[in-house]
Amino acid sequence: MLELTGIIQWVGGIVTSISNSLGLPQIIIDIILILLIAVAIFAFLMLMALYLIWMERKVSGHIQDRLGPMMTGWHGWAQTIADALKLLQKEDIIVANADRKVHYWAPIVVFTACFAVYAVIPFGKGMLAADVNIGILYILSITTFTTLSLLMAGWASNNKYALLGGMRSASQIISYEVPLTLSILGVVMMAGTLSMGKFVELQGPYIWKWYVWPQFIGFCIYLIASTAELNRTPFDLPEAEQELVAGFNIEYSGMKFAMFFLAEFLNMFTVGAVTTTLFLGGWNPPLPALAFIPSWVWFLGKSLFIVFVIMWFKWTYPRLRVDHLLSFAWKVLLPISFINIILTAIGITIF
Amino acid sequence: MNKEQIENKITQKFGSAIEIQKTKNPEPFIYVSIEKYIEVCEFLKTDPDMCFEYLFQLGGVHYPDDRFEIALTLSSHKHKHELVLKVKLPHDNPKAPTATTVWEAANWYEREAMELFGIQFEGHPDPRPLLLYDDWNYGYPMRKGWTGPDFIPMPDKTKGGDD
Amino acid sequence: MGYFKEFFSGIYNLLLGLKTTAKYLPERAVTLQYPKEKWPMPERSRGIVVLLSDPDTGELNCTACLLCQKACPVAAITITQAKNETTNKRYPKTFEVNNTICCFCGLCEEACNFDAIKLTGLYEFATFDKESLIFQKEKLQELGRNVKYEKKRKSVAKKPAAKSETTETKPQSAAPSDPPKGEEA
Amino acid sequence: MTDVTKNIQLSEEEFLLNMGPQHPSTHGVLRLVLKLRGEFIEDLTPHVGYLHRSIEKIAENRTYAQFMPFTDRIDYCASMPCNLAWALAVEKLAGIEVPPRAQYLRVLMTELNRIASHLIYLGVMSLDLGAFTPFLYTFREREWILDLFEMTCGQRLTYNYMRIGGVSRDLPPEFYQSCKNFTKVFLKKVDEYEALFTYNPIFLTRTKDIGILPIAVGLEYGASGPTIRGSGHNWDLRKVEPYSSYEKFDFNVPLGTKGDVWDRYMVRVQEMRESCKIINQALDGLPEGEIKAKVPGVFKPPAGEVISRIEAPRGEMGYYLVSDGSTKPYRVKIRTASYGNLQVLRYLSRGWKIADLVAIFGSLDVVLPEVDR
Repeated sequence: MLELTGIIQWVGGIVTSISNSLGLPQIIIDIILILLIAVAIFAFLMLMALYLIWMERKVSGHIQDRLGPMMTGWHGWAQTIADALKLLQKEDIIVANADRKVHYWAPIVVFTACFAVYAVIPFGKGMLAADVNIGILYILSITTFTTLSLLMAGWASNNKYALLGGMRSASQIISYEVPLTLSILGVVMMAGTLSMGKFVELQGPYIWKWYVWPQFIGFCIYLIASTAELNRTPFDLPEAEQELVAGFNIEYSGMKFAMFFLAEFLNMFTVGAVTTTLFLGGWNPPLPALAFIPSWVWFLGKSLFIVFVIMWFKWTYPRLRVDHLLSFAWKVLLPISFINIILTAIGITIF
Repeated sequence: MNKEQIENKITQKFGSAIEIQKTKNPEPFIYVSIEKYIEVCEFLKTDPDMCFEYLFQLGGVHYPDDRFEIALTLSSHKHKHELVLKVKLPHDNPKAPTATTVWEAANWYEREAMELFGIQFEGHPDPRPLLLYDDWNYGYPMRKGWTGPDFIPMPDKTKGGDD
Repeated sequence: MGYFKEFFSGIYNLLLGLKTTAKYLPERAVTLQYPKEKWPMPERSRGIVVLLSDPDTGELNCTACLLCQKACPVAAITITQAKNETTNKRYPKTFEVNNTICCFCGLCEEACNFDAIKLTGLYEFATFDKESLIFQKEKLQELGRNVKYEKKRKSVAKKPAAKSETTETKPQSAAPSDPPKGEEA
Repeated sequence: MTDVTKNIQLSEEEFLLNMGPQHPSTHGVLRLVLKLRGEFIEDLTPHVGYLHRSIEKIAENRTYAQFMPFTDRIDYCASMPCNLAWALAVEKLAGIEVPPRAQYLRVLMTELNRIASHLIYLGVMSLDLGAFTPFLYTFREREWILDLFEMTCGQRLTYNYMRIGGVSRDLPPEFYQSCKNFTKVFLKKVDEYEALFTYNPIFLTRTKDIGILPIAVGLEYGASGPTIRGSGHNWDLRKVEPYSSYEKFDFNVPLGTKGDVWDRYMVRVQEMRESCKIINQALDGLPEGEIKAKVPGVFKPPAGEVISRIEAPRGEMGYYLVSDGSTKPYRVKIRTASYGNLQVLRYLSRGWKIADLVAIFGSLDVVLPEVDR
């Protein structure tokens, strides 16, 4: 009853009937529907990002024996909104001799990329914007845009710290892309599909059908590699506050900085969502008996748990050094993910 | 080695260049003439009985009648003894050879003495000012009687305004 | 073999770190929500300087002996002496504490032999202009009106310099009109 | 197809990076001009003096007692040792005998402050390496120490506790129990810090074999304290020339073996445990009696020159004091530990990466006001 599928179909039906009565051609109706979905997802994501920032503050605060924001509303729930309002009012500063166009486009690229990923994420039962049959490939290729935008930001800022940060991010993300993809390969081999919707269907309805059990190594590698992709501690070298001050986004202020910031948190949620879809059964409840809780609640819960784990990493570990980071990717994660693939292949052949 | 032994040994070696300052405090205070300064320093550092490998501090002092001295506190971690070595500098133009050739640690101490007291250390590898800001041109602040634009002397508060 | 040992000890220690931080996650915070909650300042806390008054008569204990003014390392105290013609007692005509330069070292309190000046645990005196941080006699007296204090032992001749600041000083009936003793003029 | 790369001259050039004066990991205001090749440091020039307050000049215009609050400001992370060194210098000059209770109180306070200072080191070091949480854990315990200080002398940072001839105040009655509790709880907390750090593989890769300081080089540059003890040089003034009745206490001097960042970290962690031991001994063996020797109100020490040296948390600190027999010191030269330790930085960091520079600089535990004074 709390499933949102009905509402979505109902809204879709209303739009279609109104458009039909107006005599609009089918293509316009489709565009309107797609726009509606996009706006809905966008609104959800903005809320999610604001909530995630608040969550990060709370998690870090409680881990560190303090409370985090407490002044704005109940336990400071409106703190991020206040911050966003502050950032909106700030002057947009572009340093002298910066590459103005690239400087301008960098936050837009990263924001667009992290938003575009959500087209193929199944939020719940019947809540998948586009069930393309190469969903996971789409996600992998779109998320790589982050590298581009960080490099753009680092290069265009005309700042040595930013340049070092951008260069670091390029080498880091490209290196970690390899074990990340290979770790997903195990799941793809087991499922025999690339579609995000299929992954979820195949993992239902029991908890032991989740891919996290046979693919535990892959799950760990995916979590580590995606933490590196997210530029979060212990892999936050492009930002590396103590070395590069703020790395690639050092010269960004106001709303552009906010876009980087929001994109970081949205990417974190993306990782949570993809991990949930690939390894934790998507929107499936662990047991069919628990299906009275709506599917999107399961999805959000699992995703937020993964996000929490990533935050937990951040507030526990120190940061790696850049050469250790790369050697960890190539010397530890890559061999293990190959072993994982081989084991998966053997497993598939035997069973 | 105790105080007397150190004093005797240095006096034997350098004779007239050394002048022992008699104080009641346990450290040996030794004056060395400026000509023999670096030679004595090298001896103090390398001699196996002295072995003053650690420069604790080096600082200038502006005595009355515009007399400048530098005081080096040395300590030997091997023999666990210490020594205060003092050099009287020429009156009109305080100048001394650099001790950085003996102890690297003297580098910053000498730079500090250079800018705060106006003592020149000849042959210093890096004679830039250390502590004061770049366009400081108000003289040498640690000299006695110095006043500068920001210098506020301690007001005399021993008397209250009487009614 | 060393490689695997290192690998697993690494994983163990990483998990140990996670356990440590997770332990504190549900624990109560140690911080205070400052404007709402406030830390009780200890008895000896050295905050703003106040002038103490005699609880019976309501007059200042200060006899304008200038000891605090002399002891102050930053010259934040300025006193003008005056003499009461009828009782032949000295009193401070003006008493100014410049809180912009006060370093809250407490030397004035130690120098005082008459329980006249005290550093209190008050600390919320932020303002927008420096002028209002220069406290005059009336303000200092007002601030010190309700401050409790232990009377110092007045037998200065017995212990010239040692400030016998034992915690359980017996309350002695020391009249503020006692003539100043042991004061270096 | 022609080879396009042939026509492009690939050239490397060093690039200068200005690190500081406002930079998160320069611990205050230090400016480092780095000459980089890629991320490797070819050369480094430290610029100090942004916090120069001319304390030495101020000393010449204050009486001996009045200068005590200023010594607090030399090293704000460890003010008690600065106080103590000044008191020792003046007492040595004037030949004042300090009562045993005061000596014990001085040891107690100095060791508490050593723990507080090492906690700052540990927290800031973790922050430099990118871990934020241990910083707040260490500051949580440091708050407890500061509460103890506030209980005793009324301030949390600028204690002004020592006096010429003793200390300013005796312990409050509730101090004993609170301090005992602290030492008991604190040892467990040190284990917790170690769980977060000591064998954490990320921490190990960041600190092991980084910034190795040979003993001879350290002595040459004037490094002292845990910086040189990390290299295995057994030199602790508390043992070598005990002051303030340190000879009555039983403690070990932790030593490193290699002299890398990890060794310096380990020395400090163990020093905190040793300090706990000293604090317990001082609390239990606290003698009764006066807390301050008799010092005349107008204090005029005889003319002369003295050196006082103590083992501050960061290393050897001391005053070279010249007196002309008046109420004010004639010349005070303040020797601080960070001054020597910072000079080593150039030697240590050449050839390492920026990330290592941050770790090395953190491990030296330099406090900038101490350098600039």
